[in-house]
Amino acid sequence: MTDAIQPAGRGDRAIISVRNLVKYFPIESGLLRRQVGLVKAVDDVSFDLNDGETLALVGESGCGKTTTSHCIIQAQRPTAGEVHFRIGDTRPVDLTKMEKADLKKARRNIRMIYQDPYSSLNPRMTLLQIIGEPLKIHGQVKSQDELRARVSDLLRLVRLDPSTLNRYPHAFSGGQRQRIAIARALSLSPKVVIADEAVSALDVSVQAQILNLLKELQRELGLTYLFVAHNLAVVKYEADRVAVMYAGKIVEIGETEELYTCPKHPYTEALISAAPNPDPDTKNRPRIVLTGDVADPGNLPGGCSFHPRCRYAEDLCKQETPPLMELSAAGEPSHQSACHFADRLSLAGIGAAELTTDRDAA
Amino acid sequence: MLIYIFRRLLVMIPVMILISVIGFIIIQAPPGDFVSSYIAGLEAQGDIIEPELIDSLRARYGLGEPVYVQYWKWVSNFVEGDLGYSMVYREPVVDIIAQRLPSSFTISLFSLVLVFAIGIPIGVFSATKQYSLADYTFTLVGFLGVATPNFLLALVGLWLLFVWTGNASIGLYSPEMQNAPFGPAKFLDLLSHIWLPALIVGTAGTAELIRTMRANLLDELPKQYVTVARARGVKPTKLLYKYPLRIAINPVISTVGWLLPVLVEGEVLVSLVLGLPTIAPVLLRSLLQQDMFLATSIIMILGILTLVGTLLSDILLAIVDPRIRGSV
Amino acid sequence: MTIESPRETGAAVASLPSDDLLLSVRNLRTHFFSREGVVKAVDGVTFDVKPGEILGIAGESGCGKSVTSQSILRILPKNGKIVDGQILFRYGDQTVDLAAEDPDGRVMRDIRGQEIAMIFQEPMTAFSPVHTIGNQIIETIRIHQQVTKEEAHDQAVEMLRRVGMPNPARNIDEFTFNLSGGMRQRAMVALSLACQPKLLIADEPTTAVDVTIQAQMLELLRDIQADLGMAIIMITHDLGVIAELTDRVMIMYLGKEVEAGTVENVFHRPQHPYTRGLLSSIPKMEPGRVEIEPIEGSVPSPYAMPSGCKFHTRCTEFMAGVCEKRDPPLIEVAGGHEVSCFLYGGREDLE
Amino acid sequence: MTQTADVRTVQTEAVAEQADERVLVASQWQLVRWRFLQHKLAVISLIVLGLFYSVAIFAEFVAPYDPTEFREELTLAPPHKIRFVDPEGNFHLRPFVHPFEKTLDEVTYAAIFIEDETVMQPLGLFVKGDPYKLWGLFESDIHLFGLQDPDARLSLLGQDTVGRDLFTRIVYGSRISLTIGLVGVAMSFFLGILIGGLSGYLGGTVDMVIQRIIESLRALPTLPLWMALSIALPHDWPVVRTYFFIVIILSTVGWTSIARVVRGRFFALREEDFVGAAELDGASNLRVIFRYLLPSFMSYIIARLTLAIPQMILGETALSFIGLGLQPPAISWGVLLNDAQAIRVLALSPWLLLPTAFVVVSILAFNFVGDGLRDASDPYSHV
Repeated sequence: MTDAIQPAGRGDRAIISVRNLVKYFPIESGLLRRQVGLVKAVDDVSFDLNDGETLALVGESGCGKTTTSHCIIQAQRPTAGEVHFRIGDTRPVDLTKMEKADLKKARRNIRMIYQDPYSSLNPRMTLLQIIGEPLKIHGQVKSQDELRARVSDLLRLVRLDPSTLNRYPHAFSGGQRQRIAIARALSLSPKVVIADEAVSALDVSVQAQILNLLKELQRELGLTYLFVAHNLAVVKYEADRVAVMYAGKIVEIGETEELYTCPKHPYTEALISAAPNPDPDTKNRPRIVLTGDVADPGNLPGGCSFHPRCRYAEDLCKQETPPLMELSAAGEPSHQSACHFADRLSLAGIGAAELTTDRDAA
Repeated sequence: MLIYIFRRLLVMIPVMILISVIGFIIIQAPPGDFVSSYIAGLEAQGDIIEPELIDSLRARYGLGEPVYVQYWKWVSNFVEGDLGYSMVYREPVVDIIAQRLPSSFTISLFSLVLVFAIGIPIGVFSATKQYSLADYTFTLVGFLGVATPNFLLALVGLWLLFVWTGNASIGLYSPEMQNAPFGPAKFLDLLSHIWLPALIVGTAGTAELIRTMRANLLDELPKQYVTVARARGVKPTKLLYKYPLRIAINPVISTVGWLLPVLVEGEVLVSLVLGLPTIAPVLLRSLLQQDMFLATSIIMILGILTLVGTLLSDILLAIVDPRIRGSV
Repeated sequence: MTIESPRETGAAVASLPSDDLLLSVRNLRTHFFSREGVVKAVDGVTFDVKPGEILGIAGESGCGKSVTSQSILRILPKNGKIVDGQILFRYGDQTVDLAAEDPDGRVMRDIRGQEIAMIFQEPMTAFSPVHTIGNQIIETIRIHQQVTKEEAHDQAVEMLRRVGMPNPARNIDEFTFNLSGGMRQRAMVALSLACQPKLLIADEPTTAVDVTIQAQMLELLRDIQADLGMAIIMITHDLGVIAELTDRVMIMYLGKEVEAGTVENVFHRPQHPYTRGLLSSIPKMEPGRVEIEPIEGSVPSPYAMPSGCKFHTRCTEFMAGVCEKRDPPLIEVAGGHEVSCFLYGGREDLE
Repeated sequence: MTQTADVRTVQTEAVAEQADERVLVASQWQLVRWRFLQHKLAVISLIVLGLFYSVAIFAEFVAPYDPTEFREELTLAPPHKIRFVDPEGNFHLRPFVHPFEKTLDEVTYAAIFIEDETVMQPLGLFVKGDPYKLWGLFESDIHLFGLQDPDARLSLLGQDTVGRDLFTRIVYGSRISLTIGLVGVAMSFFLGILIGGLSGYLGGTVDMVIQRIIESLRALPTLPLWMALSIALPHDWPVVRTYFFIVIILSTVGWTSIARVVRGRFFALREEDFVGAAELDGASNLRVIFRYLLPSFMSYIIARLTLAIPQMILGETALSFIGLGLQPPAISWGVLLNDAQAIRVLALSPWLLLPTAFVVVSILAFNFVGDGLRDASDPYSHV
């Protein structure tokens, strides 16, 4: 089915093209480690990451957004699928087929920032060592002096005082540590940065600092971000395009403003409705409260994985898995949804005054 | 649960095999084959050996055949209950072990009871009164207990006993009770004798238990479910024993199994020093005099005990802890 | 809120400043004593809760919001002490000063669970892992009510049904590790509501959960509150949750109240530079581009608290010679809307 | 996924703001040292151990006599009373002893040692005595202390059953007793890191096989195993060779627990983001192991090792005590205690139990140091 969307991201601008990405984890049990099931963490995911944009992967825990990002950078090897990476006009290369040495080179251009700034920095190394490590490994510096100069520049880039480069991470607060992690990610002048819940662990005031820093760096350095997050408001602020994931699949992908104001998948609608808004005026707005828990990727319901919680579900949803379909006309920015009734439902996004409460609206 | 026990039993098989291999290596370790040394031993004592006996021995243990055949023959015999013949005691090994093992067990069991009776309350007390004078005292005593080897404690104990009473024989029963049928009187007599060895054997274990219990409880006490229970109005005493103690004691329960062989082991040296009629002196003598069947059998039995103990403790743990019960 | 009740008045003669209050916390100071020094986690906090109202206490990590709730229930960690202040609570037809009670004494134990109950952040660890959830709910009921085991059991099942457990009769005999995240949350609410308390303290109950579960939780709290009519103190760092649920809000920073008032006042007309900074730090779920503006710097160390106004090190309105000199007083800027900032007065006697 | 806006932020910032530059640029080992120094008992124990090991190293110099030289007439002589006041009541700045006069009990024929108060034998530092070769290299006859009269015998801790100086023998015995633990642990350490590291790094089937083997080894009763293995050592082997085989025997059990710890830490650390980040940085396997993994658990491993040493010391003492370990003429604390088994001798000469005190003190000291190290080993645990 995904063939239909092949040119979806208006391909020519794509720096990373993910095609039919699959990552299954076996569930083993018993003494003989028989495989008794599969956790379908990522199940046939395709999308393009365009040069210079911020694409957000958003969803609840266990939806596969982090695994997807790990499979792109090959921190985990995907079970199937392709991840094409291309710089400028060069020929795209498939990261999933790469040997270790080539991957090492490719990873200079795709770097990662982690969620927990406490776990992601080696407490036993100074800033100089932490940030300088990639430079040394890739042979980018010739002398210790050059290293110091480069690290100082990087610290300045993330608005930290370069005189602190002999300090250890324990000398820094959570927000400052995240800046250090960003400096490390930028040390090799990458094209793409994957930010895996990079602001989730931070306090609100510090989170805002990091969000703005990431934006400034993107402008200054022309970076492309894959922004993995669960906070819809943060994503709304940071991303150009958003891909919503549920149970290992992308259920909706489109331009941020469009997706938030005119969602085309009931799950997106529910997420938007559930996100708490710091405005007491919206206190009494009608909300969609999903029943039950997020689908268990080790034991998915048949058909559309979302159907048990979906208020629009019909018999068809229990039987057939809906493909991701293009909804916008040619020439308009792409907006895709994986819902059988995407074009029929009128769903409420942000700013919607009324919420359809009638179950049979479809 | 049954499946769990079955699975655990299955896992024990390779371990058993390893133990038997080590046992066999021990038999093979001394120079020459054991029948020769056996014969040499008998001849030294002036016995005349019939060639038929030699041949039957050689055939029975497959001497001259490849090592794995010898091993197989020995293991088959062992499994069938034929533990061999003791040269030193001139008795079947089974009989010697049957005589001695019960007293070893008695001492170990008493130690076990003492270890728990002393260790758990003190550990709990220490944890609830953390950083108090009593806590420091018990911690220090605990350290001392762990640092002092049992046999040295036994030696010092024996010396003190001798200095105070002029008597250095301990035994498990008074001479007049030695052959009396077992009854309440004999049991009381046993109690009056066994406390010293049991205490000495249990010292290190008790000290260790105090430390574990204290640490476990200190780990549990700040956990949220305790705070929640407190926030529900649960009484302080119940707050201690219903929740954290119950959980802190789980790992301790699981140690019951392996504590037993450890105590048997500790009992070996203590019995040697105190001259108790347990399996220990037999083991030492058999080792020193290279009475290999006897020595190997004792080691094998201790090894199997350890395994059974571990199994028991795992089953116990699964019974007391629903989290483990759920996952097995 | 100008009533100053000195500590020595004690429990017996304490009385609530107003008849229509359920709880009145006056000038509460809770400090933590450790080898590294004293942490003034709560340093002079005053607020009231009326029966049936929902009060929000909000702030970033280290602001003392959780310590405030632990102080009310007297379940502070060992090294935490209430060094000053009163916690006046309407208990039957009398008023008790919870701050003066023995934390493990009869009165405190009777109040916990029965009068004031608490919901915690982590439902997984709120239940003992080796007891069924029913065991703990029934225990709570039987501590506070003279009922048989069977009656308590029926009450527990009823409460589980009320919080929306799918199969209460069976769920009651389950362990937490067998329940899904959403069900654990509900079980925990059932546990805290077992005795239908007059005051429910919810300490970050929605922090560790997914957004759809969070929505379920908020809806449950709203329903239960409408149903049982208890007062709720909602403690959270998420201003969105505050806006969705509460009537009034108190914003805290480094152990102090910086601003308090109705949610509408505080969110629409924030007065304190910290409140303003906080609100402008949050990305909004509104159509169109809405810029955010972070607060500069980071929260200072609790061991090296700034002098004067605790926020002056990060404040854009910092007035040298004023803000670092003295604690700003609480000033009422509108009906029930109070701010602790020199911008609104209180510096007359400062040179 | 969860928003762990937790107390760590507060605490770290506490460290950051309160401390001066010294703390901010303090490396792991400096932090470990500072935390260790706060543990008073551990520091005292470390000093005690330092003292013990210096004595062991300079045994020839510290011990006043030759450990094998016996004086029949002094068999089982008790310890001297070191005196400062002579029978006339005069105080002497230099301590002295009265020599023993041996008589026989007329009834039991037991030897009775009476101090001859007419003779005063002063003690001295750096006195001349039995000649020795320090470490087999430097010849000398100067001893740290002793009686100034080279022919007289100072009985500091009494004499043994054949009239050898017990203190001297304890000093010499410390060489074997204290080093056997170190060598054994070094060996366990090597095996443990190697096998545990392999198990943790390779995982999968290799890991499972190694884990089963370790479980089996741990299921074996330690002491009987040691006993059994040690009788396989021929009695006529030279001391050094026996020593090394005993070490190997003691290590058979020791390495398994180290291997488990290493493996456990390995797994835990591989989950840490900074290790994953290093791999994505392009760091080679070796670089990850040596720059990230090893430094991260080294301090912890060292703490564990310190706690393992006393087990080995105890093992040697126990084996030698029952006559299965080192044999005379080798001198170790266990061998010395072997002498103390006869209760009737012991009753009259309780000083023969004194090596016990040395065993207990050194084990206690190792335990305290290990405890202190363990507490200090992860200076980042509270952040």
